[in-house]
Amino acid sequence: MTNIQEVQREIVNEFTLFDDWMERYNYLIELSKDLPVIDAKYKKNDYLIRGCQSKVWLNAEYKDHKIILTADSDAIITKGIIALLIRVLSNRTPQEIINADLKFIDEIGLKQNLSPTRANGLLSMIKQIKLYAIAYDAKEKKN
Amino acid sequence: MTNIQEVQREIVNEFTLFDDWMERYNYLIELSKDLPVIDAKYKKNDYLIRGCQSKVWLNAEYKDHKIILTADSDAIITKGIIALLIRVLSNRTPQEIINADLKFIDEIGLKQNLSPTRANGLLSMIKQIKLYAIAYDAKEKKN
Amino acid sequence: MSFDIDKIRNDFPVLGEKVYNKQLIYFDNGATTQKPSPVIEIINKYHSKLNSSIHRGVHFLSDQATNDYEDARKKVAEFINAEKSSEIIFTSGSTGSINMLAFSFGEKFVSEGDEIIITEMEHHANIVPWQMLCERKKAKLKIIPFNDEGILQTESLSTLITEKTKLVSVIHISNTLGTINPIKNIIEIAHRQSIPVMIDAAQSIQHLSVDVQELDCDFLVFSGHKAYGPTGIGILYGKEKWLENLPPYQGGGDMVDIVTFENTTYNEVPFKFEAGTTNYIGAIGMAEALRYIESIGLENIGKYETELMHYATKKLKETGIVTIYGNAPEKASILSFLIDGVHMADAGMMFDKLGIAVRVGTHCAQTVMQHFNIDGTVRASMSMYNTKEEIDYLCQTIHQVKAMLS
Amino acid sequence: MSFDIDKIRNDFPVLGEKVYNKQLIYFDNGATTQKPSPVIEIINKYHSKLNSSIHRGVHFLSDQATNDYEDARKKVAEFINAEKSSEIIFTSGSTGSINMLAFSFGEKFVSEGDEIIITEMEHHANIVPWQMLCERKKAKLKIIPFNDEGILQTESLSTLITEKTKLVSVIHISNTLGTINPIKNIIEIAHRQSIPVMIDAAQSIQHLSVDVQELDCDFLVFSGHKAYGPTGIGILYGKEKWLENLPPYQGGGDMVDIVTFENTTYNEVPFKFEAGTTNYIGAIGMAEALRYIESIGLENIGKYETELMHYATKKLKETGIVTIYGNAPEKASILSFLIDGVHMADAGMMFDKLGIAVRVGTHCAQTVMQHFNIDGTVRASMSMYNTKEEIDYLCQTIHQVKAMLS
Ligand SMILES: Cc1ncc(COP(=O)(O)O)c(C=O)c1O
Ligand SMILES: Cc1ncc(COP(=O)(O)O)c(C=O)c1O
Repeated sequence: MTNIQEVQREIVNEFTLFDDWMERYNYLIELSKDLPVIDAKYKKNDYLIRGCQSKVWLNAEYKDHKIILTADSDAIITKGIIALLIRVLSNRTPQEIINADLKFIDEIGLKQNLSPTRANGLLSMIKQIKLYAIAYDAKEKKN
Repeated sequence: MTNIQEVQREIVNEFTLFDDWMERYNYLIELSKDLPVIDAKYKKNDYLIRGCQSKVWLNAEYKDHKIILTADSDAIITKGIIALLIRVLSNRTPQEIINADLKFIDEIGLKQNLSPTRANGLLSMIKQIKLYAIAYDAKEKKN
Repeated sequence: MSFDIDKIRNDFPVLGEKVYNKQLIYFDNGATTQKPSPVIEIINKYHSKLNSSIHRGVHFLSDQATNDYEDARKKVAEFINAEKSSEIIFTSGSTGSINMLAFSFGEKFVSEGDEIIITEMEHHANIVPWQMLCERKKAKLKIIPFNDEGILQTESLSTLITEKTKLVSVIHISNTLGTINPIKNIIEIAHRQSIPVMIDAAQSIQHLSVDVQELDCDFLVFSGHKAYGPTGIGILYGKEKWLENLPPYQGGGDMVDIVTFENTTYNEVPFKFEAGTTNYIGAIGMAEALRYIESIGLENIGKYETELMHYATKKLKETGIVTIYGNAPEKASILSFLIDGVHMADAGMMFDKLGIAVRVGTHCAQTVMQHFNIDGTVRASMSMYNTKEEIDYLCQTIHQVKAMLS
Repeated sequence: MSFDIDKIRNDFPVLGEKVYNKQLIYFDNGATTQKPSPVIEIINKYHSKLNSSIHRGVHFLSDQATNDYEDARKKVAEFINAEKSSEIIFTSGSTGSINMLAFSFGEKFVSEGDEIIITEMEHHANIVPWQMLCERKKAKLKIIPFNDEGILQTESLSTLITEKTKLVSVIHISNTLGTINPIKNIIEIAHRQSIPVMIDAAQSIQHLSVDVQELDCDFLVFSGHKAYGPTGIGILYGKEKWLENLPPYQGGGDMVDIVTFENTTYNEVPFKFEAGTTNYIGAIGMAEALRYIESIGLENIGKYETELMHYATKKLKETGIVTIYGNAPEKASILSFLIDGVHMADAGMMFDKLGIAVRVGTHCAQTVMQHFNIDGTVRASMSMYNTKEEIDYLCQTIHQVKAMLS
């Protein structure tokens, strides 16, 4: 499996194909459709990452020393971005996630979506994923 | 006796002789020395017009339908300006004072001293003189 | 006077900017308006030639700044037809004004069991300060509801008022629904029971003529930055008889008379309420903005903005895929809507990239959203410098957004 | 780094102005400082190209303004070496900051019989808010005295502190006496009894390096406009552990999480303390001013200003007709004095007409005047752009004033 760096490079390459924002969004919309549906039981407030404008539900499971992420959002473009995040971060070890530098977000022009303005939960989502990773990492070391 | 307008014109004429501010101040300092000394019994807090930077004491008496003003200040230039005010406003009827438009202050460049910045009591002093005039006028009409 | 839209647009340099290579369309005027050149220039001039602290100085610059600051106060008084300029208090903004009033009025007049009445369509700025006061004083907040059209149910006010009611505080124009509330009527009803009324004019001062004496409101607040002026400055108007009786809000320089450790006495109104170095450059900039409004004519502005609103409403409806929230007959140029089946956040992101600045979310009016049981809306709020062409482009874009997102 | 006074003076356009046909000499920096070109320009740029309300927008301009605003917060944090930028709250000024703290801290931690300790040399901004709090809560204000040299009697602090003491609030540099107080020592003494300390850094932030972590102060305040930045903006720094525990001060937009009429929850720190549309342009301008200070170097500035102070002190003494108030060995470039036998108001008026802007009066520190039993002083407060030549001219003028007035 390709590592986090490589996947990010892949994504950046994919996005260089697009000439304008509408194409990029179209692609994100496509990606949103492929996002594996999160188990209904996780679409509850406990799993909700609060954001002002769109809701994001996130679940993390730990299997074979790897973190498996599933998520959903009520907004489609947000969901597309989530799909990218999951492609990069899911099925990784806690250490990989902790150390991940998510440059691709900036490089494909989505940095804005992580600014404090965009209260759409993405920034909180990344924070939450990193927190999961730290927690599983600590657990691992204890065992 | 010359009326309020005429006295103001006189003062303005006197001030046109001066080339610079130091000369004007010198003249005000001279005037301050001529200000008839206010009776010591009026140099008390009751007669004090509060200002931030200099103190002004003011007394008004009513004689022969005219208001006689006496005043003092602990600051010399302020005292000089007071001398001008008294020259214009003392020994006038309440009505004259009420209607007085003290243009000379602006015309000789002392308007600043009446701005809310100059918390030296001059603005309050004029207000107080007008209040005296209104009060004596009302009393007059009642009698 | 004719309304020369090209000239007006030219007065606002930011309108010439591009974003993402698209001509900027600024429809976020409810949040903050852009600044015309005279306002930009006077601030510039102040910073470059005149800056000096006010009131306490005895030097030229300080005199000048003080005079200009006090002239600004007079300009504001004139603009809302206050009886005296001392009834105008400069604050940090509408929020600062309402908090000042809630504290000062609350300290003096509100105790356990008392009631404050607001409406269901308030901006948070006119909810939370009263909630905080009510919590501190164990008082109660009561609500005038609105109906699904966005019309305030004014008739309920007389039944809400009890002998415990201490103040009624009402938004003049809803920043979310656009509704222009019948404040004159509300003030009359409250005054019949001798209850004072505060008007939140943050969205109305730049749109229609507000005459505090004719309205007979007791307090009125608005912000500089929503009326083409700078940020960090706002107004609390209060009738003299109230201001004389309210305790100060903040303590500090300029608001005092004599300070000793044993006892401090306060300066007169309005200075009693202006502690510390005020934002005098903001105040001067704000007055310049009001002058700019006058130079165009508030009546012309209101007429033009209403025309834009009607046009936009018609056009939005014609798309056939938009739901508008707030359909009161008396409405300002604020349009809240959702594209059917499209999440507001998605719509907002697309509008942005197409050069259109709209606001998306609850617009600091969560109780309005709760009324309609929605998470938020897209809001296009239009100003004197917006055009029908811009509205046309917005409507085109709505179709594009819809096509992509569903 | 060399200190290029000509270049610095060139950066401040106002310094080239004339008043009454005389070259302006600006010695009123304790009241407010002048603005360098980068500050003027960024404000101009914001008004002309970028202006947009922050935090809630989803469009380009709003993103940009939000980022710049949050960067400004980071810059301020860096400047005072705060651990986290969330410990920086933007307020309307020092006065706003102290009032915020007095209210929020007071609501939570002060009750009947409790004590707050300040000093005899505070600015009114650090007296009146505590007096108002004490009155509301029936608490008590206690005073650390200073001696006739203007030196704080720090040794009295340990005896003033009791188990009822809730907070110590101290001016770092006296705006009247110029005294630099030993705040590190004060903080240590208070902390030994676990009492938090607030530092009023309004006069120090632009003069010497302030490191909140090294000082270990709990709160610190200062104003933008006294540190070469715009009016209407200031800072309240608070340690995270405190800010997390204090209730909000003002209610409104942005400071909330969920608003319902039944219950409102608040946003996280620092937003909890920033209600409404903040003065984001002010904040951005302030950060630019701090950057300007850094570009000159705070150490260079401090050294130069201290040199000016020593020079001015020597020269004033040499006139033989001046009494200086405030003769502490640790002193900033603030000089309060009286010309023997000359009323300060007369002196102020003459200085003004000779082009010199000084302040005359109590400098919002009436308790200092009460200490010396005087009505006020003439204050010349010097900044990095002042020169020895200006001081020479001031001293010449003093002789002239004396000659005319006595
Ligand atoms: C109706 C209304 N009231 C109050 C406010 C608060 O104004 P500010 O954020 O300028 O304090 C706003 C603006 O958001 C508003 O629209
Ligand atoms: C020491 C000190 N504290 C507080 C203040 C108040 O600052 P501001 O007026 O900017 O709120 C000042 C300025 O006058 C000051 O010198």
